[in-house]
Amino acid sequence: MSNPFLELQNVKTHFPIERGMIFRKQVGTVKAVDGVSLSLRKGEILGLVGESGCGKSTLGRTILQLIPPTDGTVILEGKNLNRLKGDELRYARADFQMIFQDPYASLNPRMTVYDTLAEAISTHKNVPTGEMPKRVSALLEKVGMSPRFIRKYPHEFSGGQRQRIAIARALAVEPKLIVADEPVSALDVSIQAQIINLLGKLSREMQLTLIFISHDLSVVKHISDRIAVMYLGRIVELGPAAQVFDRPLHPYTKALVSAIPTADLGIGGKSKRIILSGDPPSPINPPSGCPFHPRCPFCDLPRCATIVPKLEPLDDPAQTAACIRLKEIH
Amino acid sequence: MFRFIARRLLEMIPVLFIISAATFFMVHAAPGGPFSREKKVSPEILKQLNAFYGLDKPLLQQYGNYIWKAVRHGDLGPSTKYANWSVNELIGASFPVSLELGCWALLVALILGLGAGIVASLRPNTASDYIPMSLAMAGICLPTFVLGPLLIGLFALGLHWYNALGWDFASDRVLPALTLGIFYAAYIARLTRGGMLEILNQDFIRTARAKGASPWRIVTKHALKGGLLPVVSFLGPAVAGLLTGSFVVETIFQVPGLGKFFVTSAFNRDYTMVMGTVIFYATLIISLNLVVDVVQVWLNPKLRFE
Amino acid sequence: MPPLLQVENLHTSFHTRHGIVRAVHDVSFDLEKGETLGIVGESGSGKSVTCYSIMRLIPQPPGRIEKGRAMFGGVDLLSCSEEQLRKIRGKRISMIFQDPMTSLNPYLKVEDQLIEPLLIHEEISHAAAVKRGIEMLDAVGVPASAERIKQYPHQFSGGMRQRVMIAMALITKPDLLIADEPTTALDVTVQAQILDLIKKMQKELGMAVILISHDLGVVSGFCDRVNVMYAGRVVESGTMHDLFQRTKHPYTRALHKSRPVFQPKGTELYTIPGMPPDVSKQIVGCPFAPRCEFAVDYCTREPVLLKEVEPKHTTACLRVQKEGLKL
Amino acid sequence: MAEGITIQPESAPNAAQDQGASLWKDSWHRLKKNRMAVVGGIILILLFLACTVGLLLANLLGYSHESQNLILGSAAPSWQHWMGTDILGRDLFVRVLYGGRISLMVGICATAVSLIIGVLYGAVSGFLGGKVDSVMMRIVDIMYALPFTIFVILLMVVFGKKLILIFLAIGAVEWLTMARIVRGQVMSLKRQEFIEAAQALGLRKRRIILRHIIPNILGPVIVYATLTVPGVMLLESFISFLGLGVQAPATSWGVLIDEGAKAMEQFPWLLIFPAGALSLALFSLNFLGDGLRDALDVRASKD
Repeated sequence: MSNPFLELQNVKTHFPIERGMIFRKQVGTVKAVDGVSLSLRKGEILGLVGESGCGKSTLGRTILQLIPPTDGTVILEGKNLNRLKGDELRYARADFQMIFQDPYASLNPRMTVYDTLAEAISTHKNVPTGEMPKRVSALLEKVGMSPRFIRKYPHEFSGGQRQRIAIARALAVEPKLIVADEPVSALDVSIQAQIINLLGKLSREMQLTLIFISHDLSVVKHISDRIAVMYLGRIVELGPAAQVFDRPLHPYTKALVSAIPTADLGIGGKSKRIILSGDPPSPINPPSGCPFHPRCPFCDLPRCATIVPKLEPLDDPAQTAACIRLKEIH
Repeated sequence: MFRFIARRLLEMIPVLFIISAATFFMVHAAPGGPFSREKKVSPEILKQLNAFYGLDKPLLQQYGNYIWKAVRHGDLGPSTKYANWSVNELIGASFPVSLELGCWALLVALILGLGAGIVASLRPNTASDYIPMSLAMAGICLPTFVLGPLLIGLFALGLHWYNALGWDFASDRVLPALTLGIFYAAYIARLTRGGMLEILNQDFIRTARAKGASPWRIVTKHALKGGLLPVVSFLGPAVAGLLTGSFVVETIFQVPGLGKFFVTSAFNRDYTMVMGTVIFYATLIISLNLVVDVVQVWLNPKLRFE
Repeated sequence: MPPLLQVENLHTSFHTRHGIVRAVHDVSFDLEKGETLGIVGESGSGKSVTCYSIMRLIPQPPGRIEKGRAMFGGVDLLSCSEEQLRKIRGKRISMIFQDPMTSLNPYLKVEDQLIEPLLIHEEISHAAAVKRGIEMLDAVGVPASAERIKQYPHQFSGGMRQRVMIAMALITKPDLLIADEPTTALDVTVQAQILDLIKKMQKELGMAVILISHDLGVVSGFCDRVNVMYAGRVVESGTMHDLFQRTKHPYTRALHKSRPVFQPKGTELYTIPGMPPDVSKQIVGCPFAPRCEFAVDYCTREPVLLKEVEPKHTTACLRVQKEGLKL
Repeated sequence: MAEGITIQPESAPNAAQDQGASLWKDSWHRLKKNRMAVVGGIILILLFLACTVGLLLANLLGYSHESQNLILGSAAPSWQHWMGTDILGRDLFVRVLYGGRISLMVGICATAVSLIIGVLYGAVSGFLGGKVDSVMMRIVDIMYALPFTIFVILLMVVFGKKLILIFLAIGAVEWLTMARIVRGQVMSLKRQEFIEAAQALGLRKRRIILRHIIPNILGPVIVYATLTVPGVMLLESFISFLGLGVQAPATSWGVLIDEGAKAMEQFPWLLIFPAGALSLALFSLNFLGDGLRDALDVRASKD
């Protein structure tokens, strides 16, 4: 893996908190993303998991240059995306697209399916007018929808269908990287499975690199090659999906796994449940040292409150976790 | 909270400066002057008049003098139209009348408006909604200069309950207060209904019903605070309008209030009076908006920490 | 002794511009004292409307309870007077809701909302009520309760607000708690806390609980009995064990199978083809038939009724009832 | 959300209806069901026709808003003169039609002026955001603190009583609220995911504004414009009441009402007919505006 497809180097995204009407002064900083390094190979699916406020959506938008990073670099196929400006960046956007959480808000309610998709196609390509309907129909079929819906408006579709249209829009520019921000959490269980299957199939067929963001570990586990767990702007665990799920290393991941409500009657008792106390703290004033230490059942003061842990492997170099007591608790 | 009010009061100063400057230069930019109408004035006297009122000096200096006197002594200068009257005296004599009339009208507006709005919101799309709301619509669509003569025709000339004109007896307050108040009442009724309906559809009203709260308790305890927020923000400019009097109502009922100066001072090019009324009105409306903001923060605890 | 709550033939519909939406269609169930009942279904299955109907909390109009009875302590909740109902709401039956952000009144202090059920239903002084409120906050695990009771809802996190909701619902020690998706809007790690809390409070107060959820997993570790709902009807009802080990309805099976947790990695996730039916149209036969892999021709023709096929285990699947189909 | 509280009947796509119905069509159907709004709309059309075509016909038949008949004086309504005649013996019906034409024109033109200023100002402020936005909104706040009557009167006194000045003066006052509304809408639209999606696609800013923002703020703008027209007409009548409006022999409803109010005791029809006409127009506009608000599902936005 000499040249990764996508590489993040120490990416930080901070938001100033400002007060005052005209003369603003900064009164604080939200450290939404606070030093994330990652590399993905082509065609890989990364699951990005965390609770609300952990910065996973901000990280996704930072990668796609929808929010400028405060620090660090995002390199896609050797190209530093942070350096791109204006039209350069607009043209580069053909390579990376986004799928949003709320299919009810992510489609322009005043545009038909055809208008939405044709606009996306023609943004980066010159397509003869006569050929456009064919292209749009082909896109719809690719996401499993009948082309006869082409003249309909978003409000005439169910949530699952809308999410398919949103996926078709992202595919229209033939991107290499897609960030999907909670693409199934607004959908019913049975529809979730359909969308996950679709995304998995598309990424295999088109060699798409996919970053799948979700708060639900069980959803992510199925589709991802690797899983990254985020807590307060940092990655606390990174590893192959099945391994992270079956043998979590970081205490926070352990809690997440055990918090999945299971209908495990007859399947056999799982390891005992860890129920975390307290709420996720706010990213405005994150705790010192390991950000998880105030809620951690394995916390050892004062060490955990002073040392900022780095991602380290336990035995398998592919699975790493950011916990200074990693060796002690296993 | 204290700092918030203090900051807002400080902000008022530059705003008043901007307003006074804008008005001053706009008034003086217009061709003609306060004495150009009285044709018989000889150039000699005109010159003296201009000198007396300081109108012969450069504009910037005039403005400087004006502001200096206003800030230093609170003196808004002599009226150029009413000889021997200062602007302060004119406002001081007429404002109490407008204030009294405004308060009565406000009372009318609040009682009728809130009552009709709340009643309408309790059973939307039924007769108890349509009837008060149609009346409110009528109140909005009837200009005061139609409503005033109508009320006079009915209650003064027809039934002889009240005097048609004047401001001498307690009973003289009724018709002008109604005329002025009904428009605002209609507006408040519509705002109240809208605000209450929005709140009554919220999840927390369902929670209150699940607790076994009675409809009366739900309205008074759970809905009113939030439902009245739109009314409160409307009341800032509305109260300023009510208290400074209405030209139409004052003319129809012959009430010696402040409202007429808003019209006559501009007609007469009474520079100082124009400035005086503008500054007076602006101060009033800014202060009232501050009061409105304070009340809103009091009603809506979410704002308290921002 | 009669059950605590007995719902019979409940029909609820919404009269909209697009026609009559039959949200709940002929639902019956019993609930014993202290029992825990789960109601599971996807959105639009009528699971919440069932419970809102029992409390008469659906907006009317456009909602309308067309038929049915809900006997509770000798009173039919669906036909009693508003006043009688108000004496039961918040006193003997309490409710908590999905979204703790919007279910608490943002304009009132937590204290005023928390002790309101006491003030409405009991002869109690304000001071005594506040004392009970603080005790209740302690019981549900709100730290620094004496200070926090003076605060406003927006000063609480989502999890803490749901704790306040629970304290408010249980402050009158009701006989029945209806929890409508109490964890859906919360973070994963907080969900577990809240479910544990409800369980703990149930043990302490001995009340019955109806837990509404779209997630079989949430219900599984929690309930004595579960009703699975689809298109406004109960399609299967039984113990958790019955439902998973001896599933008697294809929809339950499909719901269970489509949970990603259970599926081996790398395979396609199991999906139910098609979409739920439009309940504003009359449905003949089994509502699930068009999406069902076991459907045969009579499934779309014959009327469907819930029947007991094993002791205390009922199903609405015609093929299971007639042919003893094994799923 | 608990189902049943928000009811969205799942309308299964019907194979026979592959042609979609836009939100505009939906709104149109909703509007047609609102009886008061439909009645308001029809009355408005009739009034409009009467004041244009009707006036022309009357002129052809020899009735004019100018021709006086001093001997006749103020006569009560009759078959000859449907609304009677004024003190100078002019036919009131024709004068009401003529005044209506001016009043409606002022209403529409002044609203258009306020619309153009308000939409541009609000859209720029909302779209740019940040410091520019807070400065621009402060300016609006300051202008709200000015007693506008003084300025309208000054304008009229200084520059003469021209019709075009009435448009400008009223438009210059009414745009403030429009700017606030548009800004609020743009701000909330900017946060919508479909705008973010358009940015992620790499669309040009101009295209995002034209294709994605403007069509979505059109609803509130239409509603507010409809509700502004009656306000503007009231203002015009107020200005006329001050004697600053259109000048004789031209007339407007405001002028007619002013004249009527003065002669109310002897010749009540002189007040009743023009006041009735104005109130009818205001009623219709308000009902139409309310209906549009419900049909376009525009929430009252306050910020």
